[in-house]
Amino acid sequence: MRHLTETIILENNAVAKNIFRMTLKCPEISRSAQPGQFVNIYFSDQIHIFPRPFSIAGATDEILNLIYRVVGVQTSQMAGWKIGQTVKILGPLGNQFTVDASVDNHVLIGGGVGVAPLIFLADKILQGGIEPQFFLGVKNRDEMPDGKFFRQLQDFHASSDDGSIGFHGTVVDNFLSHLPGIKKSVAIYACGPEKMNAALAQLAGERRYDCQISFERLMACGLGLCQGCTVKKNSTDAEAGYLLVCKDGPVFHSDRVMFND
Amino acid sequence: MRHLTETIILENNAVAKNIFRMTLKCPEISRSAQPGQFVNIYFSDQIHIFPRPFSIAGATDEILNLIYRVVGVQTSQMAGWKIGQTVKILGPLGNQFTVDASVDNHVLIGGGVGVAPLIFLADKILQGGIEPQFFLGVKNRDEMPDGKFFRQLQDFHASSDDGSIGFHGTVVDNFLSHLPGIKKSVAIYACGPEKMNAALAQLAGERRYDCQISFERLMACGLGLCQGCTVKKNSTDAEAGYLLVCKDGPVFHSDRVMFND
Amino acid sequence: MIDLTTQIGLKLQLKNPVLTASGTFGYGDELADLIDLNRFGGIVTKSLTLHPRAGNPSPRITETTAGMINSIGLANIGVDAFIEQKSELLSHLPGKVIVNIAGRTEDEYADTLKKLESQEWIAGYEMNVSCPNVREGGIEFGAKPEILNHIVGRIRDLTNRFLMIKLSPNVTDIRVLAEVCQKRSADAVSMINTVYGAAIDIKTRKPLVNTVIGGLSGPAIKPIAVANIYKTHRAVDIPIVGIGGISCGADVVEFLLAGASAVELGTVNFFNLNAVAEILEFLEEYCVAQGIGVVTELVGKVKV
Amino acid sequence: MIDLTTQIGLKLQLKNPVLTASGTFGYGDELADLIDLNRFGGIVTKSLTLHPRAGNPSPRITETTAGMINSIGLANIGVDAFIEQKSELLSHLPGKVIVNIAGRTEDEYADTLKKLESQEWIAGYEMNVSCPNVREGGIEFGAKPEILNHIVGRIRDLTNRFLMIKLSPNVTDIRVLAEVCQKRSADAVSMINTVYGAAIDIKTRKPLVNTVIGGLSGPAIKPIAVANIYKTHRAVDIPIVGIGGISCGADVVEFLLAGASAVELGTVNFFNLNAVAEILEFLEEYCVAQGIGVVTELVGKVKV
Ligand SMILES: Cc1cc2nc3c(=O)[nH]c(=O)nc-3n(C[C@H](O)[C@H](O)[C@H](O)COP(=O)(O)OP(=O)(O)OC[C@H]3O[C@@H](n4cnc5c(N)ncnc54)[C@H](O)[C@@H]3O)c2cc1C
Ligand SMILES: Cc1cc2nc3c(=O)[nH]c(=O)nc-3n(C[C@H](O)[C@H](O)[C@H](O)COP(=O)(O)OP(=O)(O)OC[C@H]3O[C@@H](n4cnc5c(N)ncnc54)[C@H](O)[C@@H]3O)c2cc1C
Ligand SMILES: Cc1cc2nc3c(=O)[nH]c(=O)nc-3n(C[C@H](O)[C@H](O)[C@H](O)COP(=O)(O)O)c2cc1C
Ligand SMILES: Cc1cc2nc3c(=O)[nH]c(=O)nc-3n(C[C@H](O)[C@H](O)[C@H](O)COP(=O)(O)O)c2cc1C
Ligand code: FES
Ligand code: FES
Repeated sequence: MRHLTETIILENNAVAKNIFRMTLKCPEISRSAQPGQFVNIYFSDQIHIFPRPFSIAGATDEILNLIYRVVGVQTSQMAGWKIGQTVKILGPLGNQFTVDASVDNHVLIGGGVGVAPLIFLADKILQGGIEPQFFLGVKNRDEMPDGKFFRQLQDFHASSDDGSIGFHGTVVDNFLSHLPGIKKSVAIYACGPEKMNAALAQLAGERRYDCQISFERLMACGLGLCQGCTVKKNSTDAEAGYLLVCKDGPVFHSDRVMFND
Repeated sequence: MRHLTETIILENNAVAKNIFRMTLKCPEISRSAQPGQFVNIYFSDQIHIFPRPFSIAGATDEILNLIYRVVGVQTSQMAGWKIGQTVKILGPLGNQFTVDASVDNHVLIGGGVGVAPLIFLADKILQGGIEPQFFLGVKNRDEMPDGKFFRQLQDFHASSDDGSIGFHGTVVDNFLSHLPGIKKSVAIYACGPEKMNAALAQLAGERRYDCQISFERLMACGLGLCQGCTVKKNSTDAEAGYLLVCKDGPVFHSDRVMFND
Repeated sequence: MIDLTTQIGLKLQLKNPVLTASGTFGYGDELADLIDLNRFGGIVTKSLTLHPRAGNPSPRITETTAGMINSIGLANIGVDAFIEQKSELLSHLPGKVIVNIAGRTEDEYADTLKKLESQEWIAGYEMNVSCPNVREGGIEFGAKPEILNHIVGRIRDLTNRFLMIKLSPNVTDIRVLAEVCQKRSADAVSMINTVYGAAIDIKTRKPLVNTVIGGLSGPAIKPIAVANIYKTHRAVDIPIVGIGGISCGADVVEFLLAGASAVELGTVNFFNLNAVAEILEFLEEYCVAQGIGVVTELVGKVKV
Repeated sequence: MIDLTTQIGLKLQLKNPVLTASGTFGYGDELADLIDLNRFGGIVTKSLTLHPRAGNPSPRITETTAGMINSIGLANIGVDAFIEQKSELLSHLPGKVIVNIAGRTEDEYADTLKKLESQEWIAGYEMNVSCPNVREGGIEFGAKPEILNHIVGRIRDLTNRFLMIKLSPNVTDIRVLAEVCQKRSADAVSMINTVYGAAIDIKTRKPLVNTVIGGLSGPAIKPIAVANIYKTHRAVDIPIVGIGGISCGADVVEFLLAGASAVELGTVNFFNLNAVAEILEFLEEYCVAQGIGVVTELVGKVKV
């Protein structure tokens, strides 16, 4: 059940360079939130009119976590929000990652701030008594979130483009380098830049891995009203049509959609 | 000489209900400012794009005073500005009151926040060794600015529409009630609502008083660029044309312009 | 209590003058869990075409100063799927449902309408002859008086229900087109559809919507809507439904004063889901403050 | 150092592509003490008419969301007073001066221009056939191809100087009008003039500009300008000077990419006196970052 509510900020701190975590008190949303879903944040701003979507990075009882990177006007504003301030949010929105417990290896692959929904997903998988494998790639050491987020993970693998932390290379290369050790069935859950997603989708296609990817699109409504947030269906039919990231997604099985459409 | 500068707020306090005084450190402007002139305040706001004009309510060496009423978006913002914050302002703009020392009675008549330029003018007249007569009308006691602004004035007369402070009635009526005691030549300097201005202009016309009135108009530029802030010239010629409040004014002799055009 | 009932021509009575704008509220069923759909005087659906349409490729939307540009390209499920999937919910709304229709050809408009005629719960139609971001159809039907004359005449002959023509502001004189609608016995005109607009990403140098030029909407265009409504209200006798940039109750009053009999909420649905509730409350307060008992008294009452 | 020199057709070379827009910068002399006029590639004057004009009654301006509406009504001192009072300062500017002319009749345009021909320092003319807020003249010359054809032809015959026609967005297809200008050997077109807009005070119910409908300008209309420029750039070969809602350097780049060879700054002059300096700085930085040595390389380079 979706709710539009005024929530209160409990915490809002930098967890890496330009990356913040915001903790909100909002039981209406947190109680039903599932990994992969997102919330809309609304601003009282007539210049930049769209609400901004953020993946749910954690939900425990009354509390909702978001992890966001400061990239533009509204995220810059958010970085300045103080504890106790209210925020208008709507959620949970969108679909969710589905975890098939019969799969042997659950591999979570995040690029940059794409880590957000995967932290939540890792929590859920752990709760189910399964130990996920977690790959996180960042540009450099400065952009690696605080280690506490990954403390409970036994099987955590960092990488950075410049080698300043963890494996030197992309997160996909890091995953590839571990592949020989991974036996039996694999399910991938990914969220990151388009390029990473496309590379994973191709890999998953070749190896017939189940691969779920959380997409980002510019959104005007987040609710299926505007038809603005499309991703093209994977089909040989030129008229195949589109899916909506906000409503049919944000999580799609990689073989159902096109990349770089 | 006009200057566009970043100034620093030294004080910004309520002096009556919804009326604030802001003190700015800005020697470039304060040193050349004359009573009747105004400044533009600029906002970093793409929704409400016009700068806002405010009369100079006092200028002493490095310091500039403004007195403003909170009436809408930008003045509400201003009321929240903190000491030490910078403000982008341009001034001094417009013309000024002219004081003819040979006149016997200098009568300053203000309505509401129209008091602002008159406080500055009273200072100047006092400095010239002349004691002005000051009439100030407000809606009610709550809107009467702090008495300290008028402390040096021997000849100060308050009035209020509801009688809660001073004379019960309009400021024009209050002035009229004092007229019998006023001998010899009179110069009026006024700033207030259109209705007050029109009443004074008529009175001055009938009695042949010299009467200077400071006008308000919605301004887009404050600089004579847009031709938006017109007041109609007083003339029987229908094609008479207009004066610009920002450039030809804001102070006009009451017989040169039309009221309620 | 203020009387908010609004009559649009002879055939459409609304319990209040606030409708949704086509393409900004799905088919009316999208938000049933989030807001009380019954608050609206009526729901106008997304434009429907005879066959489903995939719409335009990405990117379809971009944010602009106080507005947005869209190039959705009339993506919709098609009239058959609409009837099949949406009748159930929509037929049970106490507010009126206006179905917006579009097409590539006159025949397509006609055929779409014929199918809809079977649905008794439909209160009327809004004909979209003003979509700025499709190759064929779209604004070409709404920019030339002769063409508009023909298509409105044809559609008028096919239905006795409320028929409203949605006009584009991207023309030299919208009044000429409104007059055509009146002559052809349309019950009302609605205006404005989006304004031609474009934006370019200076980093990638790519256009920010796929068709380069799309439709500008949102608060930025409100004065354009008011100007078109005012002009048209003085030129025709049929009622006008006002659209464009409305974000609050004061905007709605402004539209009514300019000459709109009712309004549609578009882009505001994206950034304020409470808009309709806030607007109805404002209308009540405004009427009380102004000593007006019936909201329709405001229509066209700008003092010139 | 980036080369900002800009050539507009054969006859006008500017040291940079940033001009002032008519009616938003007085006659060019208003701000000589406040900003360095030499920064501008050129100054475009307020519209001049044969005789002085008082302009429209109050209110003439109002603020709207991210913009403003004006109804100044071409208030100006007339061509004679202009020559008498303004030649001295303007003839000494290193930037080029473009005089904007307007009129009630074709004869008035012609007579105004003839008087200006005596002034050697004038680099060229911008013909305003698109003013939305005067009764006679104004947009009526710029909305119909036949009328535009005639007046541009007539004025073209009277001068060998740079002649640019300023077009209105309030038409069904601006390209048709730009093509007329090209055919009649105008050196360039400039666009857009203001967009029809209106606003009403809901308390007093009075229109917020005297003519009810005035001209909308400012950031709100930027996407409309970009769309018109893009469209026209693909339709004609003569250069386009872009106007409408520019407030910063990124906007100027967007206009160049869309197809403008130069730009004019209008409403921004009211709210940011440093705009030209900031824009020139941004252009330099942008060109350096993009590895471009000559700013004209950007013109029309949107990637479609
Ligand atoms: C389903 C979903 C979940 C998301 N989850 C997260 C998250 O958990 N953490 C996080 O940091 N970010 C997330 N994002 C991206 C986030 O919404 C944008 O970074 C944010 O909207 C930028 O707002 P801004 O005003 O700061 O930037 P703007 O000033 O609007 O833009 C800055 C840049 O960001 C791009 N951008 C703007 N909005 C979006 C968007 N919706 N999607 C992609 N790019 C955009 C713009 O194109 C521009 O290049 C998510 C996006 C989606 C669609
Ligand atoms: C030369 C001059 C000197 C002024 N001096 C002072 C002063 O010393 N102290 C003071 O409090 N105010 C003064 N004003 C008025 C002041 O500029 C406005 O109150 C202010 O601009 C309102 O801004 P806002 O954003 O808060 O209001 P808005 O939200 O813009 O508007 C609120 C209301 O105020 C009216 N308004 C807005 N701008 C103006 C304006 N420029 N002139 C008249 N009415 C306006 C609007 O029509 C509206 O009804 C002066 C105006 C002028 C022209
Ligand atoms: C995303 C989007 C999709 C739209 N789709 C349609 C449509 O399918 N049919 C139609 O007639 N108008 C459509 N419109 C136009 C709106 O109904 C409305 O006329 C316009 O947006 C102006 O109103 P606004 O500023 O309140 O949004 C669409 C507008 C937007 C923003
Ligand atoms: C107050 C004002 C006065 C104007 N006067 C004229 C004019 O006299 N002649 C003219 O051709 N355009 C005039 N314009 C139009 C501008 O030159 C410009 O085309 C328009 O404002 C759009 O640009 P902007 O959004 O940057 O302001 C005027 C605009 C404004 C705001
Ligand atoms: S963001 Fe509007 S439909 Fe997805
Ligand atoms: S405010 Fe622009 S000319 Fe006076």
